[in-house]
Amino acid sequence: MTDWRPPLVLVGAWLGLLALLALTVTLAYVPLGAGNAVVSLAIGTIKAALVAAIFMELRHRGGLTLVFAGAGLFWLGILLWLGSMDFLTRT
Amino acid sequence: MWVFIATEVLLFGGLILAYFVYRHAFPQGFAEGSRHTEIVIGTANTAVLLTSSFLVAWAVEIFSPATTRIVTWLLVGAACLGLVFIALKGIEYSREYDEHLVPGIDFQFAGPLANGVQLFFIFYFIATAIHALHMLIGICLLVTLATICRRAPTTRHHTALHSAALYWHFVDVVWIFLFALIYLPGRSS
Amino acid sequence: MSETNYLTTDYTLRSWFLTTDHKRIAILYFASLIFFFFIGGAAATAMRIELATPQADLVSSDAYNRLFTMHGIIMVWFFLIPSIPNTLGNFIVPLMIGARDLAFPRLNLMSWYIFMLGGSTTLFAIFAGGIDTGWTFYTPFSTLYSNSYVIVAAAGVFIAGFSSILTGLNFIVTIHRLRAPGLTWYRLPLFLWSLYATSVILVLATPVLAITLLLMATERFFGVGIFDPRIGGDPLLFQHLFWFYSHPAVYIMILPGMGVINELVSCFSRKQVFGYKFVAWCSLAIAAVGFLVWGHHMFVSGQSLVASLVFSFMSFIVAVPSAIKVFNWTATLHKGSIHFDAPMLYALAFIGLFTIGGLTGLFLACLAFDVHATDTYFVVAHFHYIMVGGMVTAYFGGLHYWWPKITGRLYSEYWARTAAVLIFFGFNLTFFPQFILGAEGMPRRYHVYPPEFQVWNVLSSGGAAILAVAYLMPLFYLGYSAFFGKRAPANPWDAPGLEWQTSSPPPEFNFTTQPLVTRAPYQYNEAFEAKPQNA
Amino acid sequence: MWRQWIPFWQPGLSPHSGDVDLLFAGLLIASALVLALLFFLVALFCARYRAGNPADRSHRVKKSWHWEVSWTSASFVCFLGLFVWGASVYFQIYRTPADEHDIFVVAKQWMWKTQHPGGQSEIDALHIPVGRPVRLVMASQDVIHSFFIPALRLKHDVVPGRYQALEIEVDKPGHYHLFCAEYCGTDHSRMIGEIVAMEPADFSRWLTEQAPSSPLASEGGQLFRELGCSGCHGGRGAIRAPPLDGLYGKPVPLSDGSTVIADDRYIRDSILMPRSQVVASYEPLMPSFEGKVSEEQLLRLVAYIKSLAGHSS
Repeated sequence: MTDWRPPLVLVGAWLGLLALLALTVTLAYVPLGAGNAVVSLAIGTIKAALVAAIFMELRHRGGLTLVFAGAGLFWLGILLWLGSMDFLTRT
Repeated sequence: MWVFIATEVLLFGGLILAYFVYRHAFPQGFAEGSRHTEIVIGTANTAVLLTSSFLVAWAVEIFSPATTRIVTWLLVGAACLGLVFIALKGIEYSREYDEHLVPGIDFQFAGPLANGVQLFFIFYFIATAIHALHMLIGICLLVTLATICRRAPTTRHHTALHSAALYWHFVDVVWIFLFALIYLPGRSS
Repeated sequence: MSETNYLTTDYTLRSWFLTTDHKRIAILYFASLIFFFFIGGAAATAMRIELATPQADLVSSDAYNRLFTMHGIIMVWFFLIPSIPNTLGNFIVPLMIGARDLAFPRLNLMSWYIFMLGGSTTLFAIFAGGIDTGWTFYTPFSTLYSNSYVIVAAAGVFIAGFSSILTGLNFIVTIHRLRAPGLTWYRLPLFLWSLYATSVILVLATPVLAITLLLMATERFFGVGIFDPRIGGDPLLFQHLFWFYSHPAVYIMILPGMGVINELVSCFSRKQVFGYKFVAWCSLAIAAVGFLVWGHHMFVSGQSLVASLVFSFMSFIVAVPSAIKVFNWTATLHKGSIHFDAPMLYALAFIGLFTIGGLTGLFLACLAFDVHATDTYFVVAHFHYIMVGGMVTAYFGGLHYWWPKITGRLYSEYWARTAAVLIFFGFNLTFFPQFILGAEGMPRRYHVYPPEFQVWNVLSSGGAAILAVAYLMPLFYLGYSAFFGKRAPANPWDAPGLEWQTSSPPPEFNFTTQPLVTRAPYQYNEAFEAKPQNA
Repeated sequence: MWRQWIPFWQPGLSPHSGDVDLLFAGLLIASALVLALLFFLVALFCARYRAGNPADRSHRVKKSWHWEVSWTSASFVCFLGLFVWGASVYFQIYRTPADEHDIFVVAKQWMWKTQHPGGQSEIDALHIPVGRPVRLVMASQDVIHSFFIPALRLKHDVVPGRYQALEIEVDKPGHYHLFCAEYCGTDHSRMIGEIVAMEPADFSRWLTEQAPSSPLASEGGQLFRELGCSGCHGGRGAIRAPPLDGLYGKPVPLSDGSTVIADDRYIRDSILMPRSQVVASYEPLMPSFEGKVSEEQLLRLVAYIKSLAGHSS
């Protein structure tokens, strides 16, 4: 009866996510100036990538799924980039 | 399903743009606002969601007619964790209400940073409320699937389970970012 | 005509309102859209009558503001956006790819109900007291100063947005999954490419509108200032979010129109579309680049000069694929064998009007001129040339082209041609003077105006009268033909598309045998001669 | 009579509007050429290749890519040229140098209130001298409005919550339309006014003929004392606040290490949101005056602080 046990990679991802969570909370209390925001978002991105790749099985998916997942992110990028461009370059 | 998720990404994208714009305009106000959130509950909730996601991924992985019982329990477990999340969220909201931090209903915040803090809390409430709504939908989906799986699992259900799982993970991913944006800024100063 | 088709399988009301047949759902949409079109049109008529004189004589300022808001909201969200995709697209897509139905038939029906729910909510807002914010809902006017049913109207649009998203989703999955054997991507008719591009925009842009309206309604309802300058909010952020949706929405409206024109030009020239692959990829290019240009609505709003520069540049870029399409249609005519049936007249009108609309778009993309022309009648004329001259003309063209397939009847060619010509002249008379008004500086959304603008306004109102009559004509002759017209053969235009391979009207599940595709699209037989049509 | 209906027959009346007119003419010519070519081709093809006409239809163009590439690149190059042209004029239009004759404009539903430095105020009208650039500082009290003078080909939105500077200059005396171009509610279409351009001599006469209200700056000075600003900024109180003499137009070091130029916007922001930009080596103690002063009072305060620019501290 081994077929109901979770695959190791899932357990690994789960533990990894919890570890990253602990890490990001700890780092938030370390004064890094502007670095704090960068660190917390970077860790957030890593966590999201882990969830997407392993829990959401994106790593096993074909090109088409990747294109659509990528499209969502790409357009999010456009929205954020062009949207914030105005506010960052106001005089 | 991924197309649908792309839609959802942009739904939250609009909010996140608003967040960045105002954080850029009111860096201190946002840091101050963030310091008034309940990081303990936030962190606990993140852990709860991650675990719940893990259970769902597990259920998807081992889905087969032989494992219906365990799959059902995993889904029920995940849904329960979802409820825990909502409950904790409720406690958090009520505490913020006690502290007069709910814009539009009861917001009192003295001090020079009041504007930034108010904008922060507007963002906080809208984002978390929309997220909680997604959670509720997700919980319903999981419970429905758990009931179906218990009765007669077929391959069609596997697809359905797969889609529901994707949705659940996506809600998790959104939370990961909201957590970083809401609870973490301003902790170090 | 003994075999049953989708119209004759069942006559009960229930069989219509609970149908999952894409063809019947298309008819449901069609009926609702006619309704919305004439409501929006009535508002436009009232406005044009009012504007015939510089003073306020017909309606009060408040009523006028409610009229143009109602015109905008109804026409944009409840006519233009769903027009071609949800009626012609819904009907034709499965036929064109040789499928029994869309990928999610029940979702399709649900979209219609959601759409109607959104529509009724908005209509309620309009008839309960109206909305006076303009269709753009600009803050802080909409959130803090307007005393009208803003939240209800926004809710209606919000709900209709879900319908758009679901329809887009349905089309994307259908085009990916349900193509007939042998129907590769480069064998797809160009209408499908453009609908695919449209669906991508629908899916990716609409959620941003949803969240924007939600933020706006929250601010209005709770009185919290998300965009309120008094607590440091920025009204321009609303504009950014709003136009992130609403500019791509323009391409949602025009891309399907371009798709229809490909079919028409090709069919009535008996020739392949020139540069098929270029045209196909241009649709996707427009969809993609269309997302990068929204800031050109804000050149005078006080956004940063750098942002204006980038958005202006992108706006010129997005004009390139549109220009390519126009050139390709013209080149398709070259050495064709051109038939001037009613759909072709609409297509030619489209090419002319769309080109004028597109060229004046360049005027507005040009930063320095936009400073003068934005928010004047120049803009009004420009987007009506695209939306009405382009999109509505294409819609009428497509409707005439597929009418025999949809109803199984032939319409009166004589009346159809008359209407097409009348629409063309009425349209130009209505909107061309508005370019001049705008260039002279008459601002839009003006209820009363200085007397020196009157001449052009009178011309425009006169044209609108012609246009109104011309738009009513199809209602009669098409309506007549649907019941008393001559029976249409399966393929009245002698066209090679899959939708013409089945009977007119098609049977309930479209094809009796699974079609197999072995050729590129648009392989016309040149020897086609105009069929006798004197119904 | 007929001539006045021809669009742009009367040229724009400011130095920049000439450039805009030229640009418009350029655009018109380019579009007319494209349109003529296109209509000619469509008409030609329609006539020659109409069904049944025995024209030569052999040797159809099959290979399309070099046609595609050539018209793609041709339109791209044209567009690029238009873009550069339009952008360069745009930057000139919105160039707003400081140190000019400042006039304050307050937009509200549904009127334009303008105020000259000498205190002369007008409603729905603005008198300016010809041949001299005038800098407008515009603010809105409620919703977004847009300041539009068609004769100058000039327009800018007035967004509440911030100042918008705009430079105008008229070459010829006369009366010109002023419109609100951004929809602002019920009487949007009646929010119109008149720009009266006068010879400088007439203008100074007009200024003196106006009701002798006190100059903006002195009213601002009075407000400055009434609101208690002088308590801290006057230099004599117990609380230390940055002195304002000679401040205007100078760079100010901030506590976060950056510097800003003390312009209208900075002064306004400092009154409304004092702690967002704190001057280096001062405590963030000043309370916000958000909601306590109206736009018109603010303008007076700004004018007062500007008037201190000449004093050296």
